[in-house]
Amino acid sequence: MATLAHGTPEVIAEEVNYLNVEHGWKSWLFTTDHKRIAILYLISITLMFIVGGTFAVMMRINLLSPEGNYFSATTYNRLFSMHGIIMVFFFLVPSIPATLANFLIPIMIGAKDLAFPRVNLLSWYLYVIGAFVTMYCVFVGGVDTGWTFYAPYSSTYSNSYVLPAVAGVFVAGFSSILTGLNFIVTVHKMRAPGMTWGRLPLFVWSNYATALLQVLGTPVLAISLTLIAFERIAHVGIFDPNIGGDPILFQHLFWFYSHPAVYIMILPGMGVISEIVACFSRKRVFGYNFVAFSSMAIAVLSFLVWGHHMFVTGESVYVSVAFSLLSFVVAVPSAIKVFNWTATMYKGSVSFDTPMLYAFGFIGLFTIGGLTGLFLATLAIDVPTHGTYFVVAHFHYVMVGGMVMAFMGGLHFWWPKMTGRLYSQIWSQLSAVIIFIGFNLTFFPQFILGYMGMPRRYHAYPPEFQMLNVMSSAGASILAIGYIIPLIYFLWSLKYGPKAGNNPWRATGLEWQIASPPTTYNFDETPIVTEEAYNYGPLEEAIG
Amino acid sequence: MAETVVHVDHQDASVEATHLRHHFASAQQQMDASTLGMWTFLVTEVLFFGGMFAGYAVYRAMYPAAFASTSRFMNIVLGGTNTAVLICSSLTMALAVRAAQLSKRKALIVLLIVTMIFGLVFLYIKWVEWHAHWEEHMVPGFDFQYPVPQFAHTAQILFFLYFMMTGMHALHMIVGVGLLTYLLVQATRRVFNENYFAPVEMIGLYWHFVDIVWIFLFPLLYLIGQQHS
Amino acid sequence: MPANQHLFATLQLFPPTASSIAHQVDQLYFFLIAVSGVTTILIFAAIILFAFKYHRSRNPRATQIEGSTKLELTWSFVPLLIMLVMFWWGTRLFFTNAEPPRNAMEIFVTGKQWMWKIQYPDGGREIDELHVAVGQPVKLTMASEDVIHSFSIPAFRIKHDVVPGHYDTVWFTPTKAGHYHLFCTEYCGNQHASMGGWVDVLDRQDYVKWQSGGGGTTQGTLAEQGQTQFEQLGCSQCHLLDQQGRCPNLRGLYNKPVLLADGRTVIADDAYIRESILDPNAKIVDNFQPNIMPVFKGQVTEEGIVELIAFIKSLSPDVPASQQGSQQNPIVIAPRAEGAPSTSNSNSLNAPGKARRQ
Amino acid sequence: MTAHSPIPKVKTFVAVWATLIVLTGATSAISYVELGDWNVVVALAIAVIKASLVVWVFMGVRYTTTLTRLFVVAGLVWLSIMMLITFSDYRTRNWTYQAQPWSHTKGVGGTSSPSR
Repeated sequence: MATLAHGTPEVIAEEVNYLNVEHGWKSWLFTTDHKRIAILYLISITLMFIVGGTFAVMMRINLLSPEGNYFSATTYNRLFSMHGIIMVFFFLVPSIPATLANFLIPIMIGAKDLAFPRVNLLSWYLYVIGAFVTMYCVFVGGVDTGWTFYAPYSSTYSNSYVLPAVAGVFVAGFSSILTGLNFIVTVHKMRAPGMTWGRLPLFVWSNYATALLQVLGTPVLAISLTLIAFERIAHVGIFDPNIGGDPILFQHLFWFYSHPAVYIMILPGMGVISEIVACFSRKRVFGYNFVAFSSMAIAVLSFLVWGHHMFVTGESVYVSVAFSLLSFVVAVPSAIKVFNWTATMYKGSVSFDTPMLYAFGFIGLFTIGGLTGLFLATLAIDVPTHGTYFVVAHFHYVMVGGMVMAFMGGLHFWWPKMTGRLYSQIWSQLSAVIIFIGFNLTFFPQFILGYMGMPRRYHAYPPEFQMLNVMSSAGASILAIGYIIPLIYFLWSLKYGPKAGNNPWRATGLEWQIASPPTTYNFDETPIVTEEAYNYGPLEEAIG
Repeated sequence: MAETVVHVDHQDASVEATHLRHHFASAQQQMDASTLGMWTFLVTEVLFFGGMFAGYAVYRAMYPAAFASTSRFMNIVLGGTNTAVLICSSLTMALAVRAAQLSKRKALIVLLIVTMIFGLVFLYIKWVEWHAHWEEHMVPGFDFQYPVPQFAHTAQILFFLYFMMTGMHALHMIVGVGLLTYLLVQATRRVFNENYFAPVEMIGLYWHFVDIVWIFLFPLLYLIGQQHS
Repeated sequence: MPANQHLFATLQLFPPTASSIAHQVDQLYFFLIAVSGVTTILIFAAIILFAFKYHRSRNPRATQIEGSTKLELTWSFVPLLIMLVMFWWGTRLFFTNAEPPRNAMEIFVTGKQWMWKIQYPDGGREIDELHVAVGQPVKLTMASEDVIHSFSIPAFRIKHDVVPGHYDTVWFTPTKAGHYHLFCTEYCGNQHASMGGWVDVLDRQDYVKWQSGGGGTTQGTLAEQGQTQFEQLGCSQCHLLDQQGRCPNLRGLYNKPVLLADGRTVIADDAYIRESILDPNAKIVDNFQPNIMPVFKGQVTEEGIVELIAFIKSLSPDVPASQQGSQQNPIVIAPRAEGAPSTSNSNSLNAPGKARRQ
Repeated sequence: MTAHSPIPKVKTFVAVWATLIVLTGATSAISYVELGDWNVVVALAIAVIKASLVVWVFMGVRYTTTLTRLFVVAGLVWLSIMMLITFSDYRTRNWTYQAQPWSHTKGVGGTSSPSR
């Protein structure tokens, strides 16, 4: 047992917690503890993020010159496809749900574990199998269809390894379904006495909405990928126009999942931001009910807008009009959230701790990402911008500027709870600023490139686009540094970080009332909840 | 209508008998959680099959005549028999759950075996049908030949949908038979009683769901278009 | 020359504006930028203001505020109203821009990994190079021989996917002579990035010059080429000369309703004719038998089909000349209000006729 | 299902089973009768009735909580969202053309789908 104690004087020996209760690889690989599974997931998705990020850097290097001399077209096409597949299915989709939410949801609602702990472990194993199949795909040569797998290119024409890629995503999809299923049941059935729906932390609300999307959407992805696989293996013709198949049908099925999937990737991040903004403004979230219900509104509406990916495919124009209108409507709940977070800071007592810096970054970048989404929802503007770097910039503002920012913010916020250690404030604040600057330099020029018409997925481009591409590549290198720094100080903190104590941020919420790191069963006895979430008023008064 | 109501007093039910897992507060909570979990899983299954049904609907609207043509190559007698077999298996499954709830172990074992036999009969008949299609070169991707020339191309898509849908359904049946085997083993070990029958009930829900899928597949694949023959 | 100097010299921030719709699209684009810009600035300003004004050093004790339904409703419905303006404007423009003018010249485009094949009504062909005249509305009828491509001319603000298995159309009226990019914007395989080329918009005189200097063709007009194909493939035996009634006569067929054997009525448009060539049994005309006409799938290329359609079109005399593309009508200047051509700045033109000719 | 849930009588199950068998026979028989478009409607209507009986009695939804019922309904609603919206695209793709018979090709940004 460790004997050094940095914490409060009464702590003499390190207490038993979920990390040190058992040792050895078996105690990890066969664990059913949601916190240990969250850590397993955290390690896995970080590795996948590094792989996907490396591919992104290689792409940006190639795009330094208009001729794209550094990599061949074949290599480049596989780079962007594998970047997309890995980042979407193996990082963004599981990022917050499978790590932070897996760790926190049972604690936040006062439960000892998720409803189905073994299913939770199975979900991680499926993720790992999917990841291995995908990495196998990378090593044998990769896939070049883009993450969208559009037929008939993927089903008939591509000479790359489509089957392993499809298989990897298919398996990972079931991992996502199981996570979602577990969360839905947990939130419904495992809440502690007194933890009513109106008292749930907004992080739980947004992950509940996410879980609904995972459960309702992902099966359709599974079936559309299965169809691609059959078409490719046996040439059955379902998407083959030569015998009467319709490639557009694949797009319908694919986007029925993949548009809601965009919200799978952003909703949990919104939940994280609600927690952080409340804590570092020392205030209850402004308009709790509206923020909670806007998550549910997004969950429902996001299933009604998928056709906005198909405005120029020859989709019925009448359907396009309906999809355009609904796409504007789905922007309203997102806007409500942004306004409420901003209003939460009003008359608050704001501090610039690292998680809050990420939250600022999130709100700003998500605002830009969301507003540029309106451009793409506008029929007449989607025509010139569709399939260009405008789209690339838009979704990176939402996915990286939004979700990755939120993930980093959440990780910094709950790292002391998960590991019991504090990390360097200076370095973490610095890296947050570097990431913000690097991100904007990388992706803002891409909006301009997009309206100028530079198509996405081009390994070479006309020379007049070079200046903006060089700026973007320069930004990417800054962004990469911004992501490497946290990796270092987080690992450093595991060994050398000061003990965090139970509640380093003086935050509300059940997770801050238990030990850091928590014990295996989280609570010695089931807590009884008597107050609303974010009840910062009494806490502040007590401190004076 | 008077129903037999069994009041389970879970205060008295020992943890041993209800197989209560550590993270649940009560057997009731555990039961509720597994029920909701199962229904959530079935919702994903609905959408999984729904993707195929959507493809079916689109192509059927595109090529109605070709569809009518292909349904003439379906064996309506075998399909109808299979429908009846599955309905019978659903009945025995429902009765098996009832037996488990009433702690009637022998009845449970018998009913589970009967349900399994119905399931296997279904799979056998399905196999006979597939084999006939195989002999007639009607398996897309494997030397597909269609005797009606004007539908030579489109029929391939429709037959693919047929094999995909019935194949996925059969896969679910095979999984179902495997789950029933598990239940059978557990039942012989006297695991189930009036306080603990959740696995029987959950697998029962799954079995009924698979039956429902077939209830839709039968008219869509076999019956529509028959009137023209 | 230092590399960075060169880079800054080439820096462009906005695409050329060279079609009748480009200005309208740009206006909407600027409107959206203005709205988004103001919103972004307001939110950033609020965050910065609150972050510093209510910083813990200045405001150690937060004031607890529950929320305000009035405010929530305001910031739900005001943005919604603004967005409805965007929706209405965007949709209206989309619809106005969707219908090609009736006097549009029809050019056929076939996408193929990794090139765009262009066929002019006068029989001329080019690859990855499209020559059009200032002020002349052009309708492109596009087909793909393999995967999904997307035909995009940023300077015209147009784009449409080219999906295999059917015809897709897009139209434009060039307003400014120049040399503009043509891209494929739907990922289509290995050389996707090189599946592009140039659109040369020529002044009227230059266009006529270009047409005579190689624009003319040894093979005759598109319709004439189609006629040659028609005879080579043996279509004329039944479809023009036959009196036994085994096949429908194609004279006067184009764009007329056709009653099918299954009771439906379809219009004999490009898509119908294409399908009937490739898969004759798909739609059997009433009173005719299936399985008489051979299946031409794999026998005729998309370009060949385009020629055949042009020929069948020429058998219907009431179809406007601009759609028939006979050489006697090389150009029809469309006096569209916003498409007023500026013919003075032809100095920027590249030499016409440098297109690769097949 | 709650631990207090009533256990249905065997008679109920058998009655439902008999109804299902009869309906299977009925739908098979009706399929040989020429009803035009109504063949599809009748076949699907009978299938819906059969499925509802299985869900309501065999799967015990009549004794479950509102929450479970909500999930059942949600699954069906989402299924119909997918089917209806996808289908509406295919049904309306060629409207523009038919609306403008004077137009020489398909109209508004339209493509002609393989269907018609």
